[in-house]
Amino acid sequence: MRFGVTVFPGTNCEMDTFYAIREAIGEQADYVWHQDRDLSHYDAILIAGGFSYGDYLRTGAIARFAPVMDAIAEFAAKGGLVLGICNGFQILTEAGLLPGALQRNAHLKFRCSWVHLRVENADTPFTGGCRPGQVLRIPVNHGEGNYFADPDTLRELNENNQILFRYCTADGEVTPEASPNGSLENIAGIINKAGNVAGMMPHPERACEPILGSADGRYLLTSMVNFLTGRASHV
Amino acid sequence: MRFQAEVIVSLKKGVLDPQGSAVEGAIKSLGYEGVGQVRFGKHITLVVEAGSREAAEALVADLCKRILSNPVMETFTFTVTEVA
Amino acid sequence: MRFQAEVIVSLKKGVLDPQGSAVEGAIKSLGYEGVGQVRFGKHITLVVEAGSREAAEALVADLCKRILSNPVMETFTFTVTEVA
Amino acid sequence: MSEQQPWLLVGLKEDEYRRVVQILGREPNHVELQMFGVMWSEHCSYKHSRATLKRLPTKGERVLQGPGENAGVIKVDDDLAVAFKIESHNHPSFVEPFQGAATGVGGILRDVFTMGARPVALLNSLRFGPLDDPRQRHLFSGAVAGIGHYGNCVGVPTIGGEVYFDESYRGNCLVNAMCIGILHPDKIHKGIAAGPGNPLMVVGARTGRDGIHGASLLASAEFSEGSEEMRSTVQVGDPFMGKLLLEACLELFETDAVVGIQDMGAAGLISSSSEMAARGNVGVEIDVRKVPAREEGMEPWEFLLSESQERMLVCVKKGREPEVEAIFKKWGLLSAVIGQVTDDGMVRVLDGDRVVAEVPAHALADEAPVYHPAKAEPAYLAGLRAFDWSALPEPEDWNATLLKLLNSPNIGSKEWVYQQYDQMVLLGTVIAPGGDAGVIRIRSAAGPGSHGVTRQKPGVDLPRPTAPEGPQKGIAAKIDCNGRYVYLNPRRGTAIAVAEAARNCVVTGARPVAITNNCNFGNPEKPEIFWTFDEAITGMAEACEALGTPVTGGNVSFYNETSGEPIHPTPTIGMVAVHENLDRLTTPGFKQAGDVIVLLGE
Ligand SMILES: Nc1ncnc2c1ncn2[C@@H]1O[C@H](COP(=O)(O)OP(=O)(O)O)[C@@H](O)[C@H]1O
Repeated sequence: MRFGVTVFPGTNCEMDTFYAIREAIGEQADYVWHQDRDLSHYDAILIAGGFSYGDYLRTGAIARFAPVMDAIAEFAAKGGLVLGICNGFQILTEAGLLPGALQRNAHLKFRCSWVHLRVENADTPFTGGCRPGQVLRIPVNHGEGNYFADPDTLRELNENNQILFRYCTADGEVTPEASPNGSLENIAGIINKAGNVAGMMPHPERACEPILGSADGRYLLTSMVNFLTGRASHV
Repeated sequence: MRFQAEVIVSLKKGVLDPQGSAVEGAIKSLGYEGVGQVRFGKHITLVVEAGSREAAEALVADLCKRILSNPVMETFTFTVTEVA
Repeated sequence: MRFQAEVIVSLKKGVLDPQGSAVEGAIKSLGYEGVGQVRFGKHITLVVEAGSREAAEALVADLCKRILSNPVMETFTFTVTEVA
Repeated sequence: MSEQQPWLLVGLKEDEYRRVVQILGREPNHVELQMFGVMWSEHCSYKHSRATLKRLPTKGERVLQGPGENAGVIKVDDDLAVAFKIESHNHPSFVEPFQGAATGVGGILRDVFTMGARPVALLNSLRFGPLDDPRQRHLFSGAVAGIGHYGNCVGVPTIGGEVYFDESYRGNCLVNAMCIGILHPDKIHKGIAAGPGNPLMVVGARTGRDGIHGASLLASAEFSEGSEEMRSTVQVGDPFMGKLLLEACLELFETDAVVGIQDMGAAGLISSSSEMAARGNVGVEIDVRKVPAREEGMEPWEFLLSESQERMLVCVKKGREPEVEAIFKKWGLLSAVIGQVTDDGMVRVLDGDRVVAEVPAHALADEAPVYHPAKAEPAYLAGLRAFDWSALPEPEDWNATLLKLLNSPNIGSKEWVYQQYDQMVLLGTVIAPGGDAGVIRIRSAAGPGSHGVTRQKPGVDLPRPTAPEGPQKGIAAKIDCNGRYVYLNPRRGTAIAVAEAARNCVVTGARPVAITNNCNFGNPEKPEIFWTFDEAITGMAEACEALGTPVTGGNVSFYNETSGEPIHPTPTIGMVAVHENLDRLTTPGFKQAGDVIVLLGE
């Protein structure tokens, strides 16, 4: 299995994401430069976190014009798995590959801390290894993670089961206090209608080893691997 | 011809403005009365070269749509003025 | 009386605007030609209650100085319009 | 500028000016005078502190680079070294806390990565007046946001720090930032120019008029009044460009094209070029017209003194310029050849064809006067010693007193601060802020979360990762100083700061190996202030000798006073410790009911 990890100017979690794939789940990975257009080597693309283009204008607003984003749109259109983490999520919404937008945190401050996530849909390529309702402990690290969508979009997301994770308490309760950023309905991650493009604000790559505080992030990466292996074996 | 463009990008109605609310709160806590509905947007200035005013306006409109604003939550207005 | 105020806060001349430069670079790399001097400022709208236009203007000027702008790096301008 | 005495215009004293004339054998011209003004300023020349700082122990088995370079370097083992340094940005932060603190972090990051190291951790030390004052809250929240803005964007975790609030900092806050980087011990880069004919290149951001008429240069007659009004001297940090510069420089170091490199921070081009020339015992010739400018109509002296951020001066092997250009271009950055190394020991500045300045490099970099200011014990100390402790009443309600203490911002949780900092990026943080020292694990000299693989061909399988041989190593670090203790007893108070930093590191299981320090004091020309500084250095030297932690560098920030009121003397200690085996990492907090609790020490 081979993952492509994107690098835009200002990306700063690419080494971590690369490391998590290589060391924590033992799969292959490459860095994909923002000018690259060839994604033919990859089974899945991870859009790594950071501050692409310094977060200037709006988070993700400039990165979405990079050549690699055209390639990613094509890759996704063909059913390829794409996961945007943090800034990756922001880029995917700017690019229109995921609905909604990420606004500044309601408290206006950057927030780096551990949070709990409730798995809302365990029937996706990204969460197949989780139990529905399972609570994961994974850190967030962002200034603009406050998910926004208009009421119609929000309804659709709910109806189609497109909400992957909500911020919750350690017991799995979705309360306003459990949200680190004021996100609508505590949304922490979503998936597109087709079920192959996902975005999330928390950083699973930071939670792949007990020494770093949690290994729950592995659920996501191994779910992706299992899904891809399953699919490969069907071909 | 050179034009000075002034773009204003505002949050759509109905989109919460945390910064606006925070500043409104700060204003009130300083004892100012009768101040409300504080909302923050962006003010962007740029210089464009174009063959005519129409061309300049078309260019700026295009920039606003494609780059300077996000249609999910923002709207924009702009003016274009010729400069020497 | 109620007034709608529109405030524009801009960076002083000579203050580096990294955001402006980065956006200008992005615009250029998208193939737009003849676009330059991109600079970012804030556009703030608010509603104030005051006994007269003069009082409203004085209030807004005060808010601009004390809260809405950072005098070390920024300047401001504003307009005030009566609303029904 | 004719009315005033020339030296006053650039903040020199009359006899300093005479000395310049003596060195040159003539009167300096306007540009040369400006150059001496900044290079002989306290900030660049350490003229009041140099002699005293000599007392600090700077040698040790592990010291690969002591004071005098952009950062100190300590050896961990044959494959791993640690570069680290602390730097103050007190005055800029008092004027504009967000940008002041942000550019402080940017500067210390550059100091560390110019050494060839990848920055892997940041710490900071902050001091403000009491928080019931809105201005102090503005400074405090602005500085914290600014530190986060820069460090978070560049992607270096903040693993610790300290915050104190005290009356003495009301008119003069302190913002000190420390950075730790890792590198291979054989691949240290220095700020040196060598090899006549080798080109000098400016890389990174364009040069503007930022920060030029700060400090000693306010009195320049070059600006009309109107332009002064509208112009701000605040330096704005661009962490995005800082990140690109970092990656581009590290990529450049992977080639062997670099002879020497230095950050262009304070006093920009003039300090970097003259210091590089002086260290290499060579001369340099630079043409200011070749420096990429951000504004039109800049004067030669403005190019030389500009403090525009995110720039580096690099001395490159002749013929390798295209390689350097290609790397910076890839990262979207400018690079320009602005001159070359010469063999005559002079710093020669050209404006096109015209020579506008020509002075010996050593005169600028090394020959500033060294002062031995008068010392006198401050009168307040006698009063303090006479204080009768037994006259203090015992609290009536110990519980209430405890709650009151816990409620004090100096003792309460600092979570509000460090939640605004990325504490985890690079996947190294094994003890984050909230404990004692911060601890990061180190896997290789290329970064905690890396295998040394930066970029490889797409589609090529790598061997399965193998666990590194031997126990997993780590670096612990902490910043400490209790200014009140130093105020009460400068010598012991400073020794206590060293000991506290050491204890904080030791409790994680790490062995302290070296310190960097940031001496924040008032005006050294006052005998009382200089006495406290002198005593503090003695205390620091004693403690460092006792603990075997040499001083590999630091920073002196004098003149921290407002209207004659100095801050508490605050010699901040930044300590680095080596953890030999993270299987034995000890973390704070009680673990299990029934565990035995032991109190160690007196
Ligand atoms: N400015 C800061 N930046 C990052 N971490 C900080 C800062 N101030 C305090 N901390 C962290 O908060 C924790 C508690 O700090 P402090 O109360 O000063 O503890 P101590 O008294 O043990 O030094 C430490 O882990 C420290 O590193």
